[in-house]
Amino acid sequence: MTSPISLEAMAASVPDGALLALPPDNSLPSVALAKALVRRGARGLRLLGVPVAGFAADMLIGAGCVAEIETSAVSLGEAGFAPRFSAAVKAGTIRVRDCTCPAVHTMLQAAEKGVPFMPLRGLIGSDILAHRPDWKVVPNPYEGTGEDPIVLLPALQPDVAIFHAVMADAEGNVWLGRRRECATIAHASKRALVTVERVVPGNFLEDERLAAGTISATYVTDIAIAERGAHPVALLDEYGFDAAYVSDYARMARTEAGFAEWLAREVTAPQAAQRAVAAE
Amino acid sequence: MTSPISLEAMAASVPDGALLALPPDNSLPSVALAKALVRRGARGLRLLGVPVAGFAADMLIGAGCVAEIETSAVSLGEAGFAPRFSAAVKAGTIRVRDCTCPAVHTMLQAAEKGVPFMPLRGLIGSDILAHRPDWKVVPNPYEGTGEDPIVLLPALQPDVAIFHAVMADAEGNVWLGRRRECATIAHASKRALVTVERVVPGNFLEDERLAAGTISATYVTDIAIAERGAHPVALLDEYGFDAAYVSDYARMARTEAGFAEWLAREVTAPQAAQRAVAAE
Amino acid sequence: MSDIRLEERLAAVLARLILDPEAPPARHIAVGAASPIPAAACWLVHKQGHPVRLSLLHKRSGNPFTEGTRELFDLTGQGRIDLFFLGGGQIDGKANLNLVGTGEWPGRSVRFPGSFGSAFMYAMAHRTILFREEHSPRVLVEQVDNISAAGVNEPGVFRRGHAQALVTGRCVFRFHPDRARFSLQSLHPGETVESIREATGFAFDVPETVPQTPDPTPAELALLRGPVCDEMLETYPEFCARVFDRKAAA
Amino acid sequence: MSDIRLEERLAAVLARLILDPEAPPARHIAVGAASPIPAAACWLVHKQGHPVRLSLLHKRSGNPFTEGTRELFDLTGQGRIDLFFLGGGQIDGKANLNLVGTGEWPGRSVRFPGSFGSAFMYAMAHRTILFREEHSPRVLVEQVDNISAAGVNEPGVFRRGHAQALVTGRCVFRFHPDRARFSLQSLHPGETVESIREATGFAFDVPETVPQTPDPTPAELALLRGPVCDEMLETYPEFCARVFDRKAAA
Repeated sequence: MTSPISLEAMAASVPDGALLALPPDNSLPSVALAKALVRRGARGLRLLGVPVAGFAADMLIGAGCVAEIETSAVSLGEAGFAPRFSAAVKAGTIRVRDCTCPAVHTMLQAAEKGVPFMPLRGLIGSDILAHRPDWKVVPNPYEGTGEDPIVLLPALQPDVAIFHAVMADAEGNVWLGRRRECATIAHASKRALVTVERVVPGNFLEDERLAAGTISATYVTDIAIAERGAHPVALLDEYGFDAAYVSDYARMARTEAGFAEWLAREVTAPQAAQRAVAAE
Repeated sequence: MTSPISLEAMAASVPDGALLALPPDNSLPSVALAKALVRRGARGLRLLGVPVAGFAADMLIGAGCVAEIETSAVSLGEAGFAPRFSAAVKAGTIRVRDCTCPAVHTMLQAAEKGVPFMPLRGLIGSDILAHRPDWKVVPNPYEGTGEDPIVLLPALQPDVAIFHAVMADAEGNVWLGRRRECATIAHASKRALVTVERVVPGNFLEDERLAAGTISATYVTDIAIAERGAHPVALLDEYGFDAAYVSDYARMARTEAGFAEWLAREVTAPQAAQRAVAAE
Repeated sequence: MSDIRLEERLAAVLARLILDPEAPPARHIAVGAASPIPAAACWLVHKQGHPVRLSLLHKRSGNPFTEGTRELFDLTGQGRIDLFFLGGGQIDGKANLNLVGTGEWPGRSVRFPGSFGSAFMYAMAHRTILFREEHSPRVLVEQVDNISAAGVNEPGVFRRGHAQALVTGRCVFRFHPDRARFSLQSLHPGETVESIREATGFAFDVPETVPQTPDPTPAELALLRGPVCDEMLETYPEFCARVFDRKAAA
Repeated sequence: MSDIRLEERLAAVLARLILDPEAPPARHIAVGAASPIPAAACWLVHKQGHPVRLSLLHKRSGNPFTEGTRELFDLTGQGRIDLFFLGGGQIDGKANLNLVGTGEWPGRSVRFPGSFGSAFMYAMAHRTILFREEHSPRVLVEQVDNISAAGVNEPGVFRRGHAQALVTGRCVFRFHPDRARFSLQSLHPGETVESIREATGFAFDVPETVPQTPDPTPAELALLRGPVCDEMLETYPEFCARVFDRKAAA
């Protein structure tokens, strides 16, 4: 049904200024597409970390692609703070809309259901709430008048969902197993761009063993093949986390110059994409 | 972790008057446990069809186990109207809380998230809404004052989720593939009683191919082995729908006497459980 | 072509309504389990080469949903379902549907199975084609006893779509949500405006000339009896046997 | 036993707090990815034979969640998470946590990674143990610059639990939500009430006698160094190498 397109064509289809939803580093981010966005010189992107952001987001921020990020955290995990994100916050060159993990999920679930808002417990007393004029505290309508304040969150519909899956089938369905936040992201977003390790024949939805971990082609706008497309992040049982690669990034990206050098070597140099694939 | 218990012990653990959530006839109902509930003489049960009810519900109603049903429909599918349900409505011996499919899902999702309510579009203008004092119409707080009426539905937490899965593992996880309404039911309910075709060694959550279709033991209170436990309903690719069995039921259950005869033969007679298993 | 079966005619009529250029495009259609004629219409559109995604509910193999039945309603809430089919134990002149039952709530005279998702789908799908083969004053009533799903809403109520048409075994009505009334669009063979009036419990508008519902073309019939039937054999074996004289391989 | 490492002592302290009979029972504990000492405490409780379910976030194989990361928060919303661990770049005397950053919002002086789920988990888990190894006036402050998650709420705000205790590299504080204050519960070896006062930016209550934090027992140490380490090797290889001198098989 859907024929795969090239990674560079996929990056070209993401307009400047788009709101991109990205899964976290433990849940199948498409680092390959993030690198392609850097290469195409994307500008003014708004990132949504679902619910947190990691390696790909820090790289996009460092490369000047990002105007705003909405997330519950930006972190390189064991490799520490996200250096280009921290520098951008300090310099005031990025708008940060701080969120909290279940609020990201809730806003996407509201979009997934097509309702304008959903409530969430907790949050009251937090400055995160105080800095979100789009979050409203209302009395719970199921309690007596004016009692039991509860937070309402608006539906959030990203322009583009971006993630990496293990495989696509001949119908354009993609399989990624238990990482179902990617399904919610795809359902909630206007478009979903999915990179995969490989395309296989058949239809995952005809296979009871694979169907539950499949995202239907209904939600998938385009597929591109990107072998090791999550690298340096782990991909299920396919390949592990490349801690050395991320540590090297964290070290070099501490300075603007070091980041520029890293970017030239790993992303923008002519053979960078291929080298990154062979890097582990 | 969880050792399987007997089907009769499982039925005994369901108290009279409990609110039971049941999946529909296309989504792994535990007909075996419903029959065991008839045998134990359960009374005053409140059924929730998620989102519709079928063969098992009609049988429980006919056997006098049910005081109330909340559902979007009760139907035997191709075999027509549900005869004991229709008779009970006409006789006024059952309370019906009519619902609409997405409202059932929404009320369970609210319980799943631990929020007191969730909104849902549509419904306005329907007499279903008019007969649900627990559903509230409020102005959308994200529009101007008093504009855009929208329905709020309260969270609904069943006492017991009951369904049939393909298999359980050594940790008490159960696998049922894409029928994820059963996961929502289990998450939202206080207890989950699951019948399975078989128990297998290992841990489904360690297997990327099975994990997505697994319901974690966290939510599973007890497991009982019931071979062909969905019969006459189909079970994924394990066995098909027994249309002849349901047609026979539909025909006999048209009358009180015919239903009593059917019940004696198929459920309450000493060897009925075994015969039902071999019936197809 | 006296050998055209009514089911074939109705499927062809529905297919043309699906493709109506004045209606919003039908890129994704959902069809309920007990709806073989609408399903045949959708497959006919598909086999004619139109790019349409079909989500056939209750299809055992290849069920398109991985979130359980919730997913259909979520898709519709998102605006991704362009067209849905609904029927009704009663349908009235304002396109209100009664799937609950007749008499006192909740259907103390004749209880129908229930409303299913109608109260949501009717408002949230981009359009709905109403289909009920039985065309009698019992079904098509002045006012339904109980409203499962409302044909129109007050101004200010969010609603994405309405009934496009009502197709019965006797005729096609077009629905006009602006005035909440049906008008007669075409008559199946053997019917007249008068015979329709007699069989219909609600008032409706009649244009100056009412054409006859066209026969299915030979190409449509060939598709219905061949590739459409092939697709439907698994899900609707009895329908295929009755209408197309075809049986599934054992 | 001079060969007790601080990490081992802290794990044993946390394990005893988990099992505190005055606290609600800990049947299901969730532990974040960057928390090897709390994870060791949970495994210690488990290996002591207490029936506790551990959901270790970011564990690569055997990840317990099939709904993505949403499931942890849903579980907690349902009231199924009995105990959670939180830290903070700053923690103040009212148990407010700052995981966002210091200086002007959103952390223009020092930006921390972010609040993660703290603003929700802190209110919705049945109890929270605060853990921060660094005990200095920089971390334990009079008032946090930014509140990621509030230690207490106004009356009438739904909240399921609060901080039970704050464990640092120097001492254990008990938290009293009724008066929104910490009290000193025990001192790690080498610390005095005065040394704690100097290292702490917030005021706290001091009972008449403050006991020393007990050493881990030989049985606890044996479990930590053996079966607990075995369980942690995959997820926390560097921690196991450093604390237990153990490396994962290649």
